Amino acid sequence: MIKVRQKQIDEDDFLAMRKDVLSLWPTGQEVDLDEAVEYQRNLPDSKKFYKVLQKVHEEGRTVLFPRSGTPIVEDEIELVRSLNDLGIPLIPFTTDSYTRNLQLDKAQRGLEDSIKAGRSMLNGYPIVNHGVLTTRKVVEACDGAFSPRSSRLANSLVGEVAFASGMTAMPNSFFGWIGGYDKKATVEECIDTAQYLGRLIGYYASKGVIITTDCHGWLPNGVIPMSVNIATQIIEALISAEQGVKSVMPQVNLQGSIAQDLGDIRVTPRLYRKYLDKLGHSDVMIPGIVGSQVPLYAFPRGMGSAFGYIVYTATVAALGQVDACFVKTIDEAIGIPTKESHIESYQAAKWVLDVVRTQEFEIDNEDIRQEESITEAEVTAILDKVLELGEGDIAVGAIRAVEAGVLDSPFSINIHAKDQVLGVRDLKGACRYIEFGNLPIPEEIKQFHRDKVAERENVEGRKMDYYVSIDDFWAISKGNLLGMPNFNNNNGRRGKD
Amino acid sequence: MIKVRQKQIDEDDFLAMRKDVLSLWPTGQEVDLDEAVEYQRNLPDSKKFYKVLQKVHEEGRTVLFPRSGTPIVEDEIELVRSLNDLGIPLIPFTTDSYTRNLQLDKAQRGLEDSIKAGRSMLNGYPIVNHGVLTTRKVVEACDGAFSPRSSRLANSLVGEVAFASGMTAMPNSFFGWIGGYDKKATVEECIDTAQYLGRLIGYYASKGVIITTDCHGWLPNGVIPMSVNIATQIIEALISAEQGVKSVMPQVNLQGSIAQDLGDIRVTPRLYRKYLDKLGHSDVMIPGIVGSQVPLYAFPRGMGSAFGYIVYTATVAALGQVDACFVKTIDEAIGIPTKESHIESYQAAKWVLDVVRTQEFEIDNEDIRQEESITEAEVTAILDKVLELGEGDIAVGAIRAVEAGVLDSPFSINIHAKDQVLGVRDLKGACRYIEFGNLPIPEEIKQFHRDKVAERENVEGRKMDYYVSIDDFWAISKGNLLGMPNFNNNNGRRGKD
Amino acid sequence: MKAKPTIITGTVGVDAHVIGTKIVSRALRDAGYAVVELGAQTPPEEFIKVAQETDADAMLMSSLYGMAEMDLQGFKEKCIEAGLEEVLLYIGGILGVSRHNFQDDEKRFKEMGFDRVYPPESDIQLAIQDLRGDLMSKRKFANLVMES
Amino acid sequence: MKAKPTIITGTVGVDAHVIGTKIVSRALRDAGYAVVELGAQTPPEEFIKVAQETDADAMLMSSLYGMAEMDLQGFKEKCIEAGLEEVLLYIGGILGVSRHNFQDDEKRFKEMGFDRVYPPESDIQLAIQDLRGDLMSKRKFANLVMES
Ligand code: B12
Ligand code: B12
Repeated sequence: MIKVRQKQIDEDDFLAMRKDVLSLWPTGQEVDLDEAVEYQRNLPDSKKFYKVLQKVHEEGRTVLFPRSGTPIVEDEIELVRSLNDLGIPLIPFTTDSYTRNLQLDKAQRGLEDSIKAGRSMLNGYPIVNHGVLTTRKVVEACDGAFSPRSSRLANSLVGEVAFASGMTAMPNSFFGWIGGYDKKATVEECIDTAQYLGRLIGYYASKGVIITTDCHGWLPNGVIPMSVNIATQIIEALISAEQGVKSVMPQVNLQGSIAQDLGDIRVTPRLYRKYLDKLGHSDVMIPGIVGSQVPLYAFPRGMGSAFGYIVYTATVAALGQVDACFVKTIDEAIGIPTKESHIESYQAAKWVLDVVRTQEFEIDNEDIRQEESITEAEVTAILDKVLELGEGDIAVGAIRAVEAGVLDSPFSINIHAKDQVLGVRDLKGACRYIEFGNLPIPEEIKQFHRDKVAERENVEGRKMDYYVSIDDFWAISKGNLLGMPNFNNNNGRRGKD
Repeated sequence: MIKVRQKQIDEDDFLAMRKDVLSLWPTGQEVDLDEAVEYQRNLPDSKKFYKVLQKVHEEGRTVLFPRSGTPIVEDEIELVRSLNDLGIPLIPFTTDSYTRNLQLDKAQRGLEDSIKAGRSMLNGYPIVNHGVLTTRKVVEACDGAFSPRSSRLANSLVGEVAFASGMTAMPNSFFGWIGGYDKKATVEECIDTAQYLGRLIGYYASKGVIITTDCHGWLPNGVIPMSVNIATQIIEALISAEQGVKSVMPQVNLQGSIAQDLGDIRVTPRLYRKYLDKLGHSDVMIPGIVGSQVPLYAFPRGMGSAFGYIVYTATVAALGQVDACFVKTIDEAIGIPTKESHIESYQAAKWVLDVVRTQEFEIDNEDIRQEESITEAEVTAILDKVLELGEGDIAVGAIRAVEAGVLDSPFSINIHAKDQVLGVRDLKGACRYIEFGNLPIPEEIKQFHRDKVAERENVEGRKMDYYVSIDDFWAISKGNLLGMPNFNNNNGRRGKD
Repeated sequence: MKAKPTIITGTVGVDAHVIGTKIVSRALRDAGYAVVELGAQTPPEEFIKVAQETDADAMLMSSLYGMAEMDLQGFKEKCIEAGLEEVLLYIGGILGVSRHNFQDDEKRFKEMGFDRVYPPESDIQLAIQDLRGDLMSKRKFANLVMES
Repeated sequence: MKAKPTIITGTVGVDAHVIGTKIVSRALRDAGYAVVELGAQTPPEEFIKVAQETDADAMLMSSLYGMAEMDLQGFKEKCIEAGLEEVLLYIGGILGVSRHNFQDDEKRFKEMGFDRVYPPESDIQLAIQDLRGDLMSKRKFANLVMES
């Protein structure tokens, strides 16, 4: 029996829930909501995420919005300053994996060990362990707007501490957890958690403090079109909006196909607007969009190729005139990047973002328009089906849709995902489905996918199956979009033995 | 009194001239023309420059055509092999500056010192000192087609040694010498020299061996439109064709403005064809074109920014679907690149070339078409004027045109250049003239330049003058297309003192 | 003697990187092994418990997030305590944080009792060959003719 | 005493990189100096000859192509022989081949007798300030109020 509903949490209930959340770790007591609202109110515009995005948008620029975090507070301050010095106005705040899984005692140990060893033993900043007072020092250390990253288990507590510390954005992306961060949670539990953060942001909003939510959607772990990802982003935006969130930032995952990426950049904010308006959230703003090097392809290991991939992605982002751009670093395939790698990587990306945006170059062609209309048709079909399944309630619909495989994506971590869909690239490098699972994609569009896949089958003389899907998954790291059967790792294809 | 004419050198005269050329250094005696023709005939297709270009063109790829050379032969072999191993089929062959200036005894000393010291004391490979037998070892060491670089004084001898060694392409770019390599030579002397190399290639052609000439045109030392560069490339092609050259490769200098670069990529081979046909050289083929990161802007010093510039240029080249692409290395602003820098740089460029070309992405818009038609109008006006000045003889016309400033380009090394033209970028980053000198550019097109320049004057509230031109010249190295008045080196602008 | 060797797979600790272990699991199945696929974020204790329950022959653990060393402190000892000293322990993925040498990782994990340690992006077919050899030399599968 | 100091500019040896020396020359002229601009590819001997002819006060030499050291072997000594020991010698550009330290270049060229050595991409206005100071301290121009 589904209990969750698309409905704002009652204020008293919410305040009661907060007590539980804040009692999870001693630093919870540092959070005083009224004082936090006051603190947020006094922040300069350069620390308000939506204001920064709006300004960047007006100026016609694309700024970097990287990822990074390190446990020791002095190091973190140095890191955010060095990012800010590079001209980066949107400052990421990656928390470590123990924190994200609410294993705060392990995070504590990792933090202490890190301090003792003088080097990081955690893969991010343990924000809860550091608490509000310490974290404010980081926020105040540079002139940028902060957005912390977490996952489901710690989402509520991380949000509480982060906003009280002066951070002004945070993902509230429950499909992200299903795709990549949470193995066992049910969709309902995920929505529950997201509603809490939405309600918290809504509370701030009711006091005039606008905090932005970035929606990541179902993390796309493989070579597939972004339709499910975009549809699930919009569901996340709707769930957040209902709780009072007033500012959402769409994310467009750049996959390497220029036509498909630019098509997605065009269609994503339009569809956000459409469904937000349709479901009564016309007052929710979209201050800007972020292009992300996120489809989770393995990254090239060689430095040159890694730079190639980073700069290329930034170029496409700039051609698409997105407001912010997330790229990885040249160390992505190796390990947590060094400070130098961060700087060199972002300098490369920044170089091209600035050079391309200056040109106000308009880019359009038949392929882009085609991808745009295909994505639009797919996302619309999926969302309409979800609403239908929920009988108008998007929360209920989302739960039923995952159950039914109406929302589905491959290689997800979550055990409730059907995992019946799969994709490969077509001859020009666009991502197409080879297995549709139960996705409610219109028949003529399925046929389009099949035709494109058949074209490649003809040219390469091999069946486009699971193994090709994995070949394609590795392709970018090997220097192309189309996978070859003989990449070094063989992709688990049955050998001769 | 101009003596040179657009007329093929008589075979006997030519053979007599050869004696003088070959007697300049003992290794000249290693060149036996008949044996060399035979050697060339037996080369595999992969060593024939035009065949490689044609193949690449058919396959729809863009390959790298770098620059590099090092004095010690074992090092050079290692270098060309490592380039070839990266999948580079067009192998450059940079000669050192002493060789280019025919100071062969200094080159000899530099070579011997290098061998003694075990590291290079020369900035290239002294091909004449090494001679045919040694250089054949380099050519045979890998599976690529070679093109040596020289400048005027050594051009004839370098050509003789290079072709006899199995190289199958060479620039014959006398305006390149005027722009960047030869201080005092008259245009007539330059044409004389180019006619020799053309005649030598023509001799090979008469025996069925096709050697390609790449035309660089007047080296563009600054922020200016490429019209004069393209016009002078075509003049070089015509001079070479008259001597019997059967294969020419246009070079499009990529300046960083996508619209302008793509416009130039479209228009350049078309104008080559037009003038080759018009002047009776329909049998000269254009096997492919090369996009070059050549406008001689100072390069970014930081590694990240340097990668940004390299990958960006390669991206534009691939979007323009050129056949070959020359990019610099991340060490460009620092010094002769290390082998590692070569490899990383080309790996980055190759990554993006392959990824972009796979997509067969068609790119077009109003801006590209506008740049295309402007370049076309300018080049046509210039070439028609040159022909008019020469009363139909392009060689005579070229000489008179430089004298009259009808052909002109800033910051040239040659003392015969007028140096009365200057340019800046417009608001979108395209290069425009601020001083037209005596260029025969049609009035309505001059007005277009003036309007674009005025737009930027209005926005920036400063006059677009010499100092801005220099600011713009440095801009790319500082991370944008438009120069700022406060770049660290101040550009010689008068300070407060 | 069992018909097929039983292999346990999964990522250890709270590591979320499930793609690799899914591919590894499918490759093992394709090669004829019985695979117990625990998926991502599997605590070390769960590996041990399931190994006992299924009488497993090997564990092919993955870890990419850089904290495997912390997660697997004393793991081999616990396996021995649980009577699993004969179970082969393989691990692969990215075993350290930041730029580092695989050789160091290998040494460390071998000292911790792992039989084989694989560098990032290893060819899983080669690992399956290793596995076959190791199982045969343990003579648990005297004549291991797998399907592949 | 001359009205204006006379400065000789140019790139040395067979160095073709003329852009920088053109900019340097214009900046000197803008700052009120008399400039004898020799342009690119100027042999060391020509610098000396012209300095004698024009009674020059300084030479601002450029070299980018990495072979300045070879080109300028014994240059200061030849200057002295030619009676030019008082002429200031400045050099700028890229003074070594491949990745290297500017500090090493500076040391080497100072040992070779250069008064000032400038790293790549130096601000020419700062160099002009140095020049003014050096000329004044040589007391050749007791009261050097330049136009700038
Ligand atoms: C995809 C990805 C993610 C996805 C995972 C999605 C999913 N459903 O799995 C998401 C976004 C969720 C994610 C999250 C995080 N990630 Co992550 N991620 C990656 C990425 C880009 C690719 C990993 C991958 O899937 N590779 C492809 C698969 C097929 O390869 P594989 O796992 O290596 O497996 C193959 C072989 O190694 C081998 N193999 C694997 N295991 C075994 C075992 C044995 C016994 C054998 C024989 C062989 C073998 O066979 C496999 C098939 O060929 C890597 C960077 C990279 N390599 O490019 C970072 C990376 C692994 N992530 C990293 C980090 C830090 C994180 C986060 C902590 C922070 C963050 N960015 O949010 C969180 C951690 C969450 C958590 N609790 O673990 C770091 C780890 C750093 C380190 N070790 O120093 C990396 C290296 C990126 C980086 N440089 O920062 N990540
Ligand atoms: C443009 C250029 C060319 C053009 C020159 C055109 C022309 N008309 O001048 C051309 C194509 C002809 C050319 C040729 C060659 N080049 Co070149 N070239 C460059 C490039 C890209 C820019 C140089 C430049 O103009 N900079 C801008 C000007 C304005 O700056 P600047 O000269 O440094 O001058 C400023 C300051 O330094 C200062 N300054 C300069 N001199 C002085 C002197 C004093 C006393 C003071 C106070 C200040 C001062 O003020 C100036 C104004 O701000 C550089 C790489 C780079 N830096 O990006 C390579 C570079 C200099 N070239 C190089 C080489 C090797 C060559 C060639 C040998 C090989 C080749 N590629 O063909 C030939 C050499 C020909 C020859 N005989 O010299 C190397 C030198 C390597 C080294 N030192 O280790 C470089 C570094 C590229 C590289 N990494 O390989 N080149």
